[in-house]
Amino acid sequence: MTETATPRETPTRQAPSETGPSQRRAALLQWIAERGIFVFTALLIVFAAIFVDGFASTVNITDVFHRAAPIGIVAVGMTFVVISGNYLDLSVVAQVATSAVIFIGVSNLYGIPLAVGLAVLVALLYGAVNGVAVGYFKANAVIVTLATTYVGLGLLRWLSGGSIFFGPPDGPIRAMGQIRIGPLPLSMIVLIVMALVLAFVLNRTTFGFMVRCVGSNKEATRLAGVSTPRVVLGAFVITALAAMIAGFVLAAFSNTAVSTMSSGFEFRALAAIIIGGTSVFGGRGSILRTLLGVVFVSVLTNILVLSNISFGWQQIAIGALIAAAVSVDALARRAAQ
Amino acid sequence: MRNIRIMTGAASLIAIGLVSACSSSSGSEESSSDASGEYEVYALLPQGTDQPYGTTYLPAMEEEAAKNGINLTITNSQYDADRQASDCRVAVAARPDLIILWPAVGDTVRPCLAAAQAADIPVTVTNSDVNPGDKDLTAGYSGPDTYGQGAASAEIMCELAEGNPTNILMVNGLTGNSTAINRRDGFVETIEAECPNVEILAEQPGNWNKDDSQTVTSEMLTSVGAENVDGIFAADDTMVAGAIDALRAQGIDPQPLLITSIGNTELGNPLVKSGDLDGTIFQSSSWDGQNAVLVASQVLAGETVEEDLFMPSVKVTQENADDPEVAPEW
Amino acid sequence: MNRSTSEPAGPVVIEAESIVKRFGGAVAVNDVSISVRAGEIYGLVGENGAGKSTLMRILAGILRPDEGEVRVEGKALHGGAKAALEAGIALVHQELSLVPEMTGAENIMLGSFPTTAGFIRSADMKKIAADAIEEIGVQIDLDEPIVRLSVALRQFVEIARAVARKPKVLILDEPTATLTPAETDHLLAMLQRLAAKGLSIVYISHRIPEIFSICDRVAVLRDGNLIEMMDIGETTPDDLVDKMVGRDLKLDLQIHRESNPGDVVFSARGIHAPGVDGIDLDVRAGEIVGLGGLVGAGRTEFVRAALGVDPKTAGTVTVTTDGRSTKIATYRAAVRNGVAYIPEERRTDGLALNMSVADNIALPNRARLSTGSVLKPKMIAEFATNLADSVGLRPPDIRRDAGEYSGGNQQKVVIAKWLGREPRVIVLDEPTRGVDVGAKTEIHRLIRDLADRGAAVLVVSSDLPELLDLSDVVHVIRDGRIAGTLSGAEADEKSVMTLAAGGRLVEAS
Amino acid sequence: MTTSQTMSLGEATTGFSARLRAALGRRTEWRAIILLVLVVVGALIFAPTVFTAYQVTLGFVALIGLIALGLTAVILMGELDLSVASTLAVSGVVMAMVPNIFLGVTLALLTGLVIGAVNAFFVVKVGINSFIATLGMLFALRGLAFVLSDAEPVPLTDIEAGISFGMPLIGPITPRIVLFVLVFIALHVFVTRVRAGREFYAVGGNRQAAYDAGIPVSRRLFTGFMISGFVAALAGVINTLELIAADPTAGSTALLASFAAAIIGGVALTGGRGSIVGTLLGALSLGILGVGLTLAGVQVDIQQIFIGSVLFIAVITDPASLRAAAGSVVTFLQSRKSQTAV
Repeated sequence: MTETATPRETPTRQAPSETGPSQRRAALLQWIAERGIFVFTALLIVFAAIFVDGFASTVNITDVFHRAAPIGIVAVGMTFVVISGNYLDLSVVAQVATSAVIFIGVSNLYGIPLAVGLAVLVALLYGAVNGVAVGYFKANAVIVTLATTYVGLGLLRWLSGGSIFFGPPDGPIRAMGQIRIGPLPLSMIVLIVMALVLAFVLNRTTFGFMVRCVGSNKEATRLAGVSTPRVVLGAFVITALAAMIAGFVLAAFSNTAVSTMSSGFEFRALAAIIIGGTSVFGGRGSILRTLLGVVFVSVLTNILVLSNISFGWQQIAIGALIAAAVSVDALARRAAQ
Repeated sequence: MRNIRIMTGAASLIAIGLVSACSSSSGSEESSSDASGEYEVYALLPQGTDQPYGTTYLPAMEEEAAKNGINLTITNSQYDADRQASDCRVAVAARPDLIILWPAVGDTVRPCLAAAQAADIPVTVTNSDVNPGDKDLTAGYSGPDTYGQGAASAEIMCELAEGNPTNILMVNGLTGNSTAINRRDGFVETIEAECPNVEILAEQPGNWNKDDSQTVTSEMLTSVGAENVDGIFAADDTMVAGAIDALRAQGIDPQPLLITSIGNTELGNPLVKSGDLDGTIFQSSSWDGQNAVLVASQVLAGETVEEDLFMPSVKVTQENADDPEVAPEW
Repeated sequence: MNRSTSEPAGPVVIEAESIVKRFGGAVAVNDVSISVRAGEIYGLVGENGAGKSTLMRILAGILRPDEGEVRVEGKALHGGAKAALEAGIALVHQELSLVPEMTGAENIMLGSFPTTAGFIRSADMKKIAADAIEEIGVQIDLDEPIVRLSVALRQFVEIARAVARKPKVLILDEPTATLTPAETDHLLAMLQRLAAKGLSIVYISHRIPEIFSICDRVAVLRDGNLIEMMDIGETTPDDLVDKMVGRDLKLDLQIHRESNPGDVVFSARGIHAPGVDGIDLDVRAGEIVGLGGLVGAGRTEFVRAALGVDPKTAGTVTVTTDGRSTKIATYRAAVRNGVAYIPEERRTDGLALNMSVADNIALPNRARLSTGSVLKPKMIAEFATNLADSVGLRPPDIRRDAGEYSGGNQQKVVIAKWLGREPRVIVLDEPTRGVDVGAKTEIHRLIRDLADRGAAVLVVSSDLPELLDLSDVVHVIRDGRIAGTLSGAEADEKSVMTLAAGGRLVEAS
Repeated sequence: MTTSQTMSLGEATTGFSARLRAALGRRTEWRAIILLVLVVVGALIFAPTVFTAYQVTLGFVALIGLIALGLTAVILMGELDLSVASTLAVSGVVMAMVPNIFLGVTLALLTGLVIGAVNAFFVVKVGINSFIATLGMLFALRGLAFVLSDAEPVPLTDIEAGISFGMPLIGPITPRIVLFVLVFIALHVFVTRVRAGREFYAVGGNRQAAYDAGIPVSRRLFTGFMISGFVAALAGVINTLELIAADPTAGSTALLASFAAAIIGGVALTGGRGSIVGTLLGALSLGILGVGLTLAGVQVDIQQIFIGSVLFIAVITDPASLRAAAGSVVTFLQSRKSQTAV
């Protein structure tokens, strides 16, 4: 096994001597894969501003923010799970709904502090169960979080009775939902703060650093003396806490909460993450990319709604977009080889 | 050796779970049989405690069943037609005295009705009716006329429009959902027939959610130009509340706009009183649940029942919003 | 024991003419020509990296030669692995290429299931597989999934797969690496039987006794060149070893380091693990201990088990620093107590290839590069730059991804990341494999520096000159045990090779 | 021993219990069997109607099991297909839109094959992870179903054909059950007896070895995805016939239940491990559990809690998972030891 079956000294760096058409194409693809989302988002916004009536209005920008905020908060949190190399957390659907229902339902009865405390507890529980099963039991994240989704939604509906909960029309939660600073609703501010905080955690703390390392090369990280299961656990806890905050924001925005309100969040958040260019194989990606992915999808959906395009076509567009985004990524990677 | 230990461990875990849940389920059976049920009835519903309407529908249904000595077994297909067809087969196999059906997807229930008829099990329909062609296979219907509700809401809209050219936005329910389809059809067809002066400028699904509705309404306002909009129809009160919030958020006073919806829920009723919502159609979930069982028990007792027992589609406007008979239920 | 060399030589079955193969700038095989006759067992020996495997992969059509051609029964071979297979060349890989959940019979017949209209004729399949197994004379339950068979049995399944294809030429690349002596004897006897039936066999091995026990002719490869090809009767084990290792002695000219070892820092006692059968070993401060032996002897397994990277079944490891002894039970405890481990598989285990050099260096040093778990980027950059300089990374750009660097520079990064922790014990597994000469010299310098600064160093290497050059003491591992210990002065290539190969023949001579 | 050398290379398989363990260990379905036994016993005690009305139970098993069978072909190769539920909806709509029932069925099944080929194209030719490629298809196909159907159920033109399709053929056996059994037999034979199918295990178990042995890996992947697409489309056709209308929202509960059936049946998501029989057993246990709970009047919420818990236990009791967790525990205990022993 010692005898090198692989080339002995393979310089992975290509000599930049010739730039044939295939290399130029590879370079272009590479460039698009690296910076594509920035360019596409910018182009889409410019396009919309010019050709779509009403897009550039303050009111509409606020609507885009409303679309972006809850899904974005979930997505920036879930980015940790994706970067750690564990695909996604399906159970955010259950987590967001549970948090929203607790936020309104429990605060109606016992006040906001208790509601928030309970929501935090539930979020930690979700993070712990998912994280222990995926990290320590090395179970597949898709199946684990599928199972916790079933259990979580079942429990929520069983315990809450599936009722629609609304806060008093002049209550503090409604007031929260209506705060805005300039054109920015509170939900958007929460998203921005979350993104800043989580970007800081991912880029500047040892924990975030380890999450990136685990996603990039789990074995090398383990051999550097890191407890990789603990890192995975941490990634799921962060995702759960973000989903909890998304639940608060969603509840505050409409002053209502119901167990069905977050349906589809898991795949929509994942779609935003992927379109942003974060690799589903882990390691590569950033919070900023996720944020841009969310903005891109929200702007696109907004344009389609503004153009009165039906829901079916909206779904087709998002599906096609995912395919396009990952195809570019895959082709660039292949061309680089 | 370890394998076997693991297997026994896992087995006992599952066993504990199974036993505890079975005992809880058998517990519920006992409690219902405590009501000394004379009749076994299956209620095939597409929703239960996973939806707000079902949450208030179910208690009324169960209460009425207890009063009439009916032992109810309730299923919830979550609006999945295949799942309901399967529930139906389970019900037919259990040979109950009657089946109460709330179709998940109206077009798909004929085989279920046929199977029940073949097994001599009468079927009564609740909440949303079967297709006219399938009526002969059912013993009776009670519930709101979902199409009629859309139509009634359209009538309010027509009255309010007074023949003036009126441009409105429409917020629909969850895409593909049968109630959403029926209410939309009822509204659109009535408008076309009675007041073509009302024009629907744009429509988007609000998914029965307040927040989704608020966002799409706001976007539609931008799309067609808020100044061109004279009114809004939303397929239920939750969504209309979102639409009104969207208007307010854009600094538009909802009062002069013509806004109608369906429901008269606890969310919608205050809006009617305040005048933001010009009219809604009262839908009583408890009436619905209660009458589902009442019709069933009449059929079981061999009494003749009306073919259709429609929940009165009471139009609720500012004048009658305080009337006790339209007190909101959910 | 030797096969008679006077046997009538059959016609040439396979020949390779003037084969040249380059990887990047490096020449792996340089103008090599060999030819193998029917019924002949053709031995191919050489040190690690001599180009044996590359040559075999060219013969089997997996690699295309840059120059020269391969001919089977006079016809030039074109069209890759499949064509080679059809021409009757079967290669038994070093790496096991079996499907774990498929049965023995299916693995033997993989890719060539006998079918009628797409349906597998399972009786036929089992028959052919059973025949192949019969042919190589082992008993295997062909209905068992491979995953449930021992490593040795899997090796035999692999050979049976090649035999079942009824090849004209059978190429075996180190088939005995994972076998016990008894199993090895069995395999050799089996190969002789096959050859007697007219099959041509190309046999690659490090183990000199095996070569002498079965081969008719033997070729020696060194640094990609064919040094000599001779009838087995014309040579002796001594001669063969000389030819294998006989290189220009420039590298060896480096003077031995003056070492004055201190106290024992790293002490392993009674280590047992899969492939490791009770190894005791001490490393003192300032001392470089080398582990020699053949591939599969259990060196890597020992190191990984001792450090807690892989589970061990028995044994204790103690690390003593500053007069304080700590029993090391887990890998993380080892790292905490000043142990650094540089694994064999640099690309998969050593580095996060799509992260920057700075990040890779920061990973094990994150605690000192952060305050209250907030990283300090400036400090990281400074720290990484210093380390990159000290290991001589070229180009010294710490922001580049580790994957963009060449093998030698990647290895420098791996060493740099541990240097930052100022390790008391450093374990290196094949530290210069796949590394160019310049980088190799630098890495050797780094290892010596570490020892000079008082670290206890344990080096696993299959590169004999390197092992001898670096080590103060060499332990030779064979079959999971220490077969012999040589001091730096008495160790030479031959003595290590002799202990490692462990053949009776050599021991007798 | 046939040869002169005595080579005791084999595992020690002496003694009854050891041999039994070896035979048991060979199987991948034991968790499904345990669950099935428990479920059957539970149902016998609490809801015996499950067995008296066995045709209903079988029908339900066929409902959740059919797609799972097709999915197993893909999972065996270490890939995933999230698009099955949407495929079911689209093919149903396609079928109902065509007035001629035979043409409709043909077109619907063709749709499934095409979708499978498109999935395989993205995975094989473009090189996208199948999880993501089929996630895109999950969205796009659902959208397509809405667009084609105008977001409303599409009634079948030939209603009588549909009604008669839903009626029992022989005894209580409906065409759905017959088709389910046929698909089961076909796929079981395919992956155990047919060369191409058997090679799925090689593609999933050791893809490099499969390449080296000359197995056409890309073609196998195409075959697998097309099987999955075809079976999902078949499920769509059956549903549409039985329900006499195609619902564009159909299949909402199918995806997750199918996955659960395969996983509980011991099919490993990493590929190369599992069996069609396992998936059948998984579907049987989930089916009996579902029907039993429904007959016992347990609400859907609690049924979901149940199924989720079963799935959770199934995934963390995978031998590899238990080993990993045990390893963590051992490491934890030992790390305490290494700190104390100074």
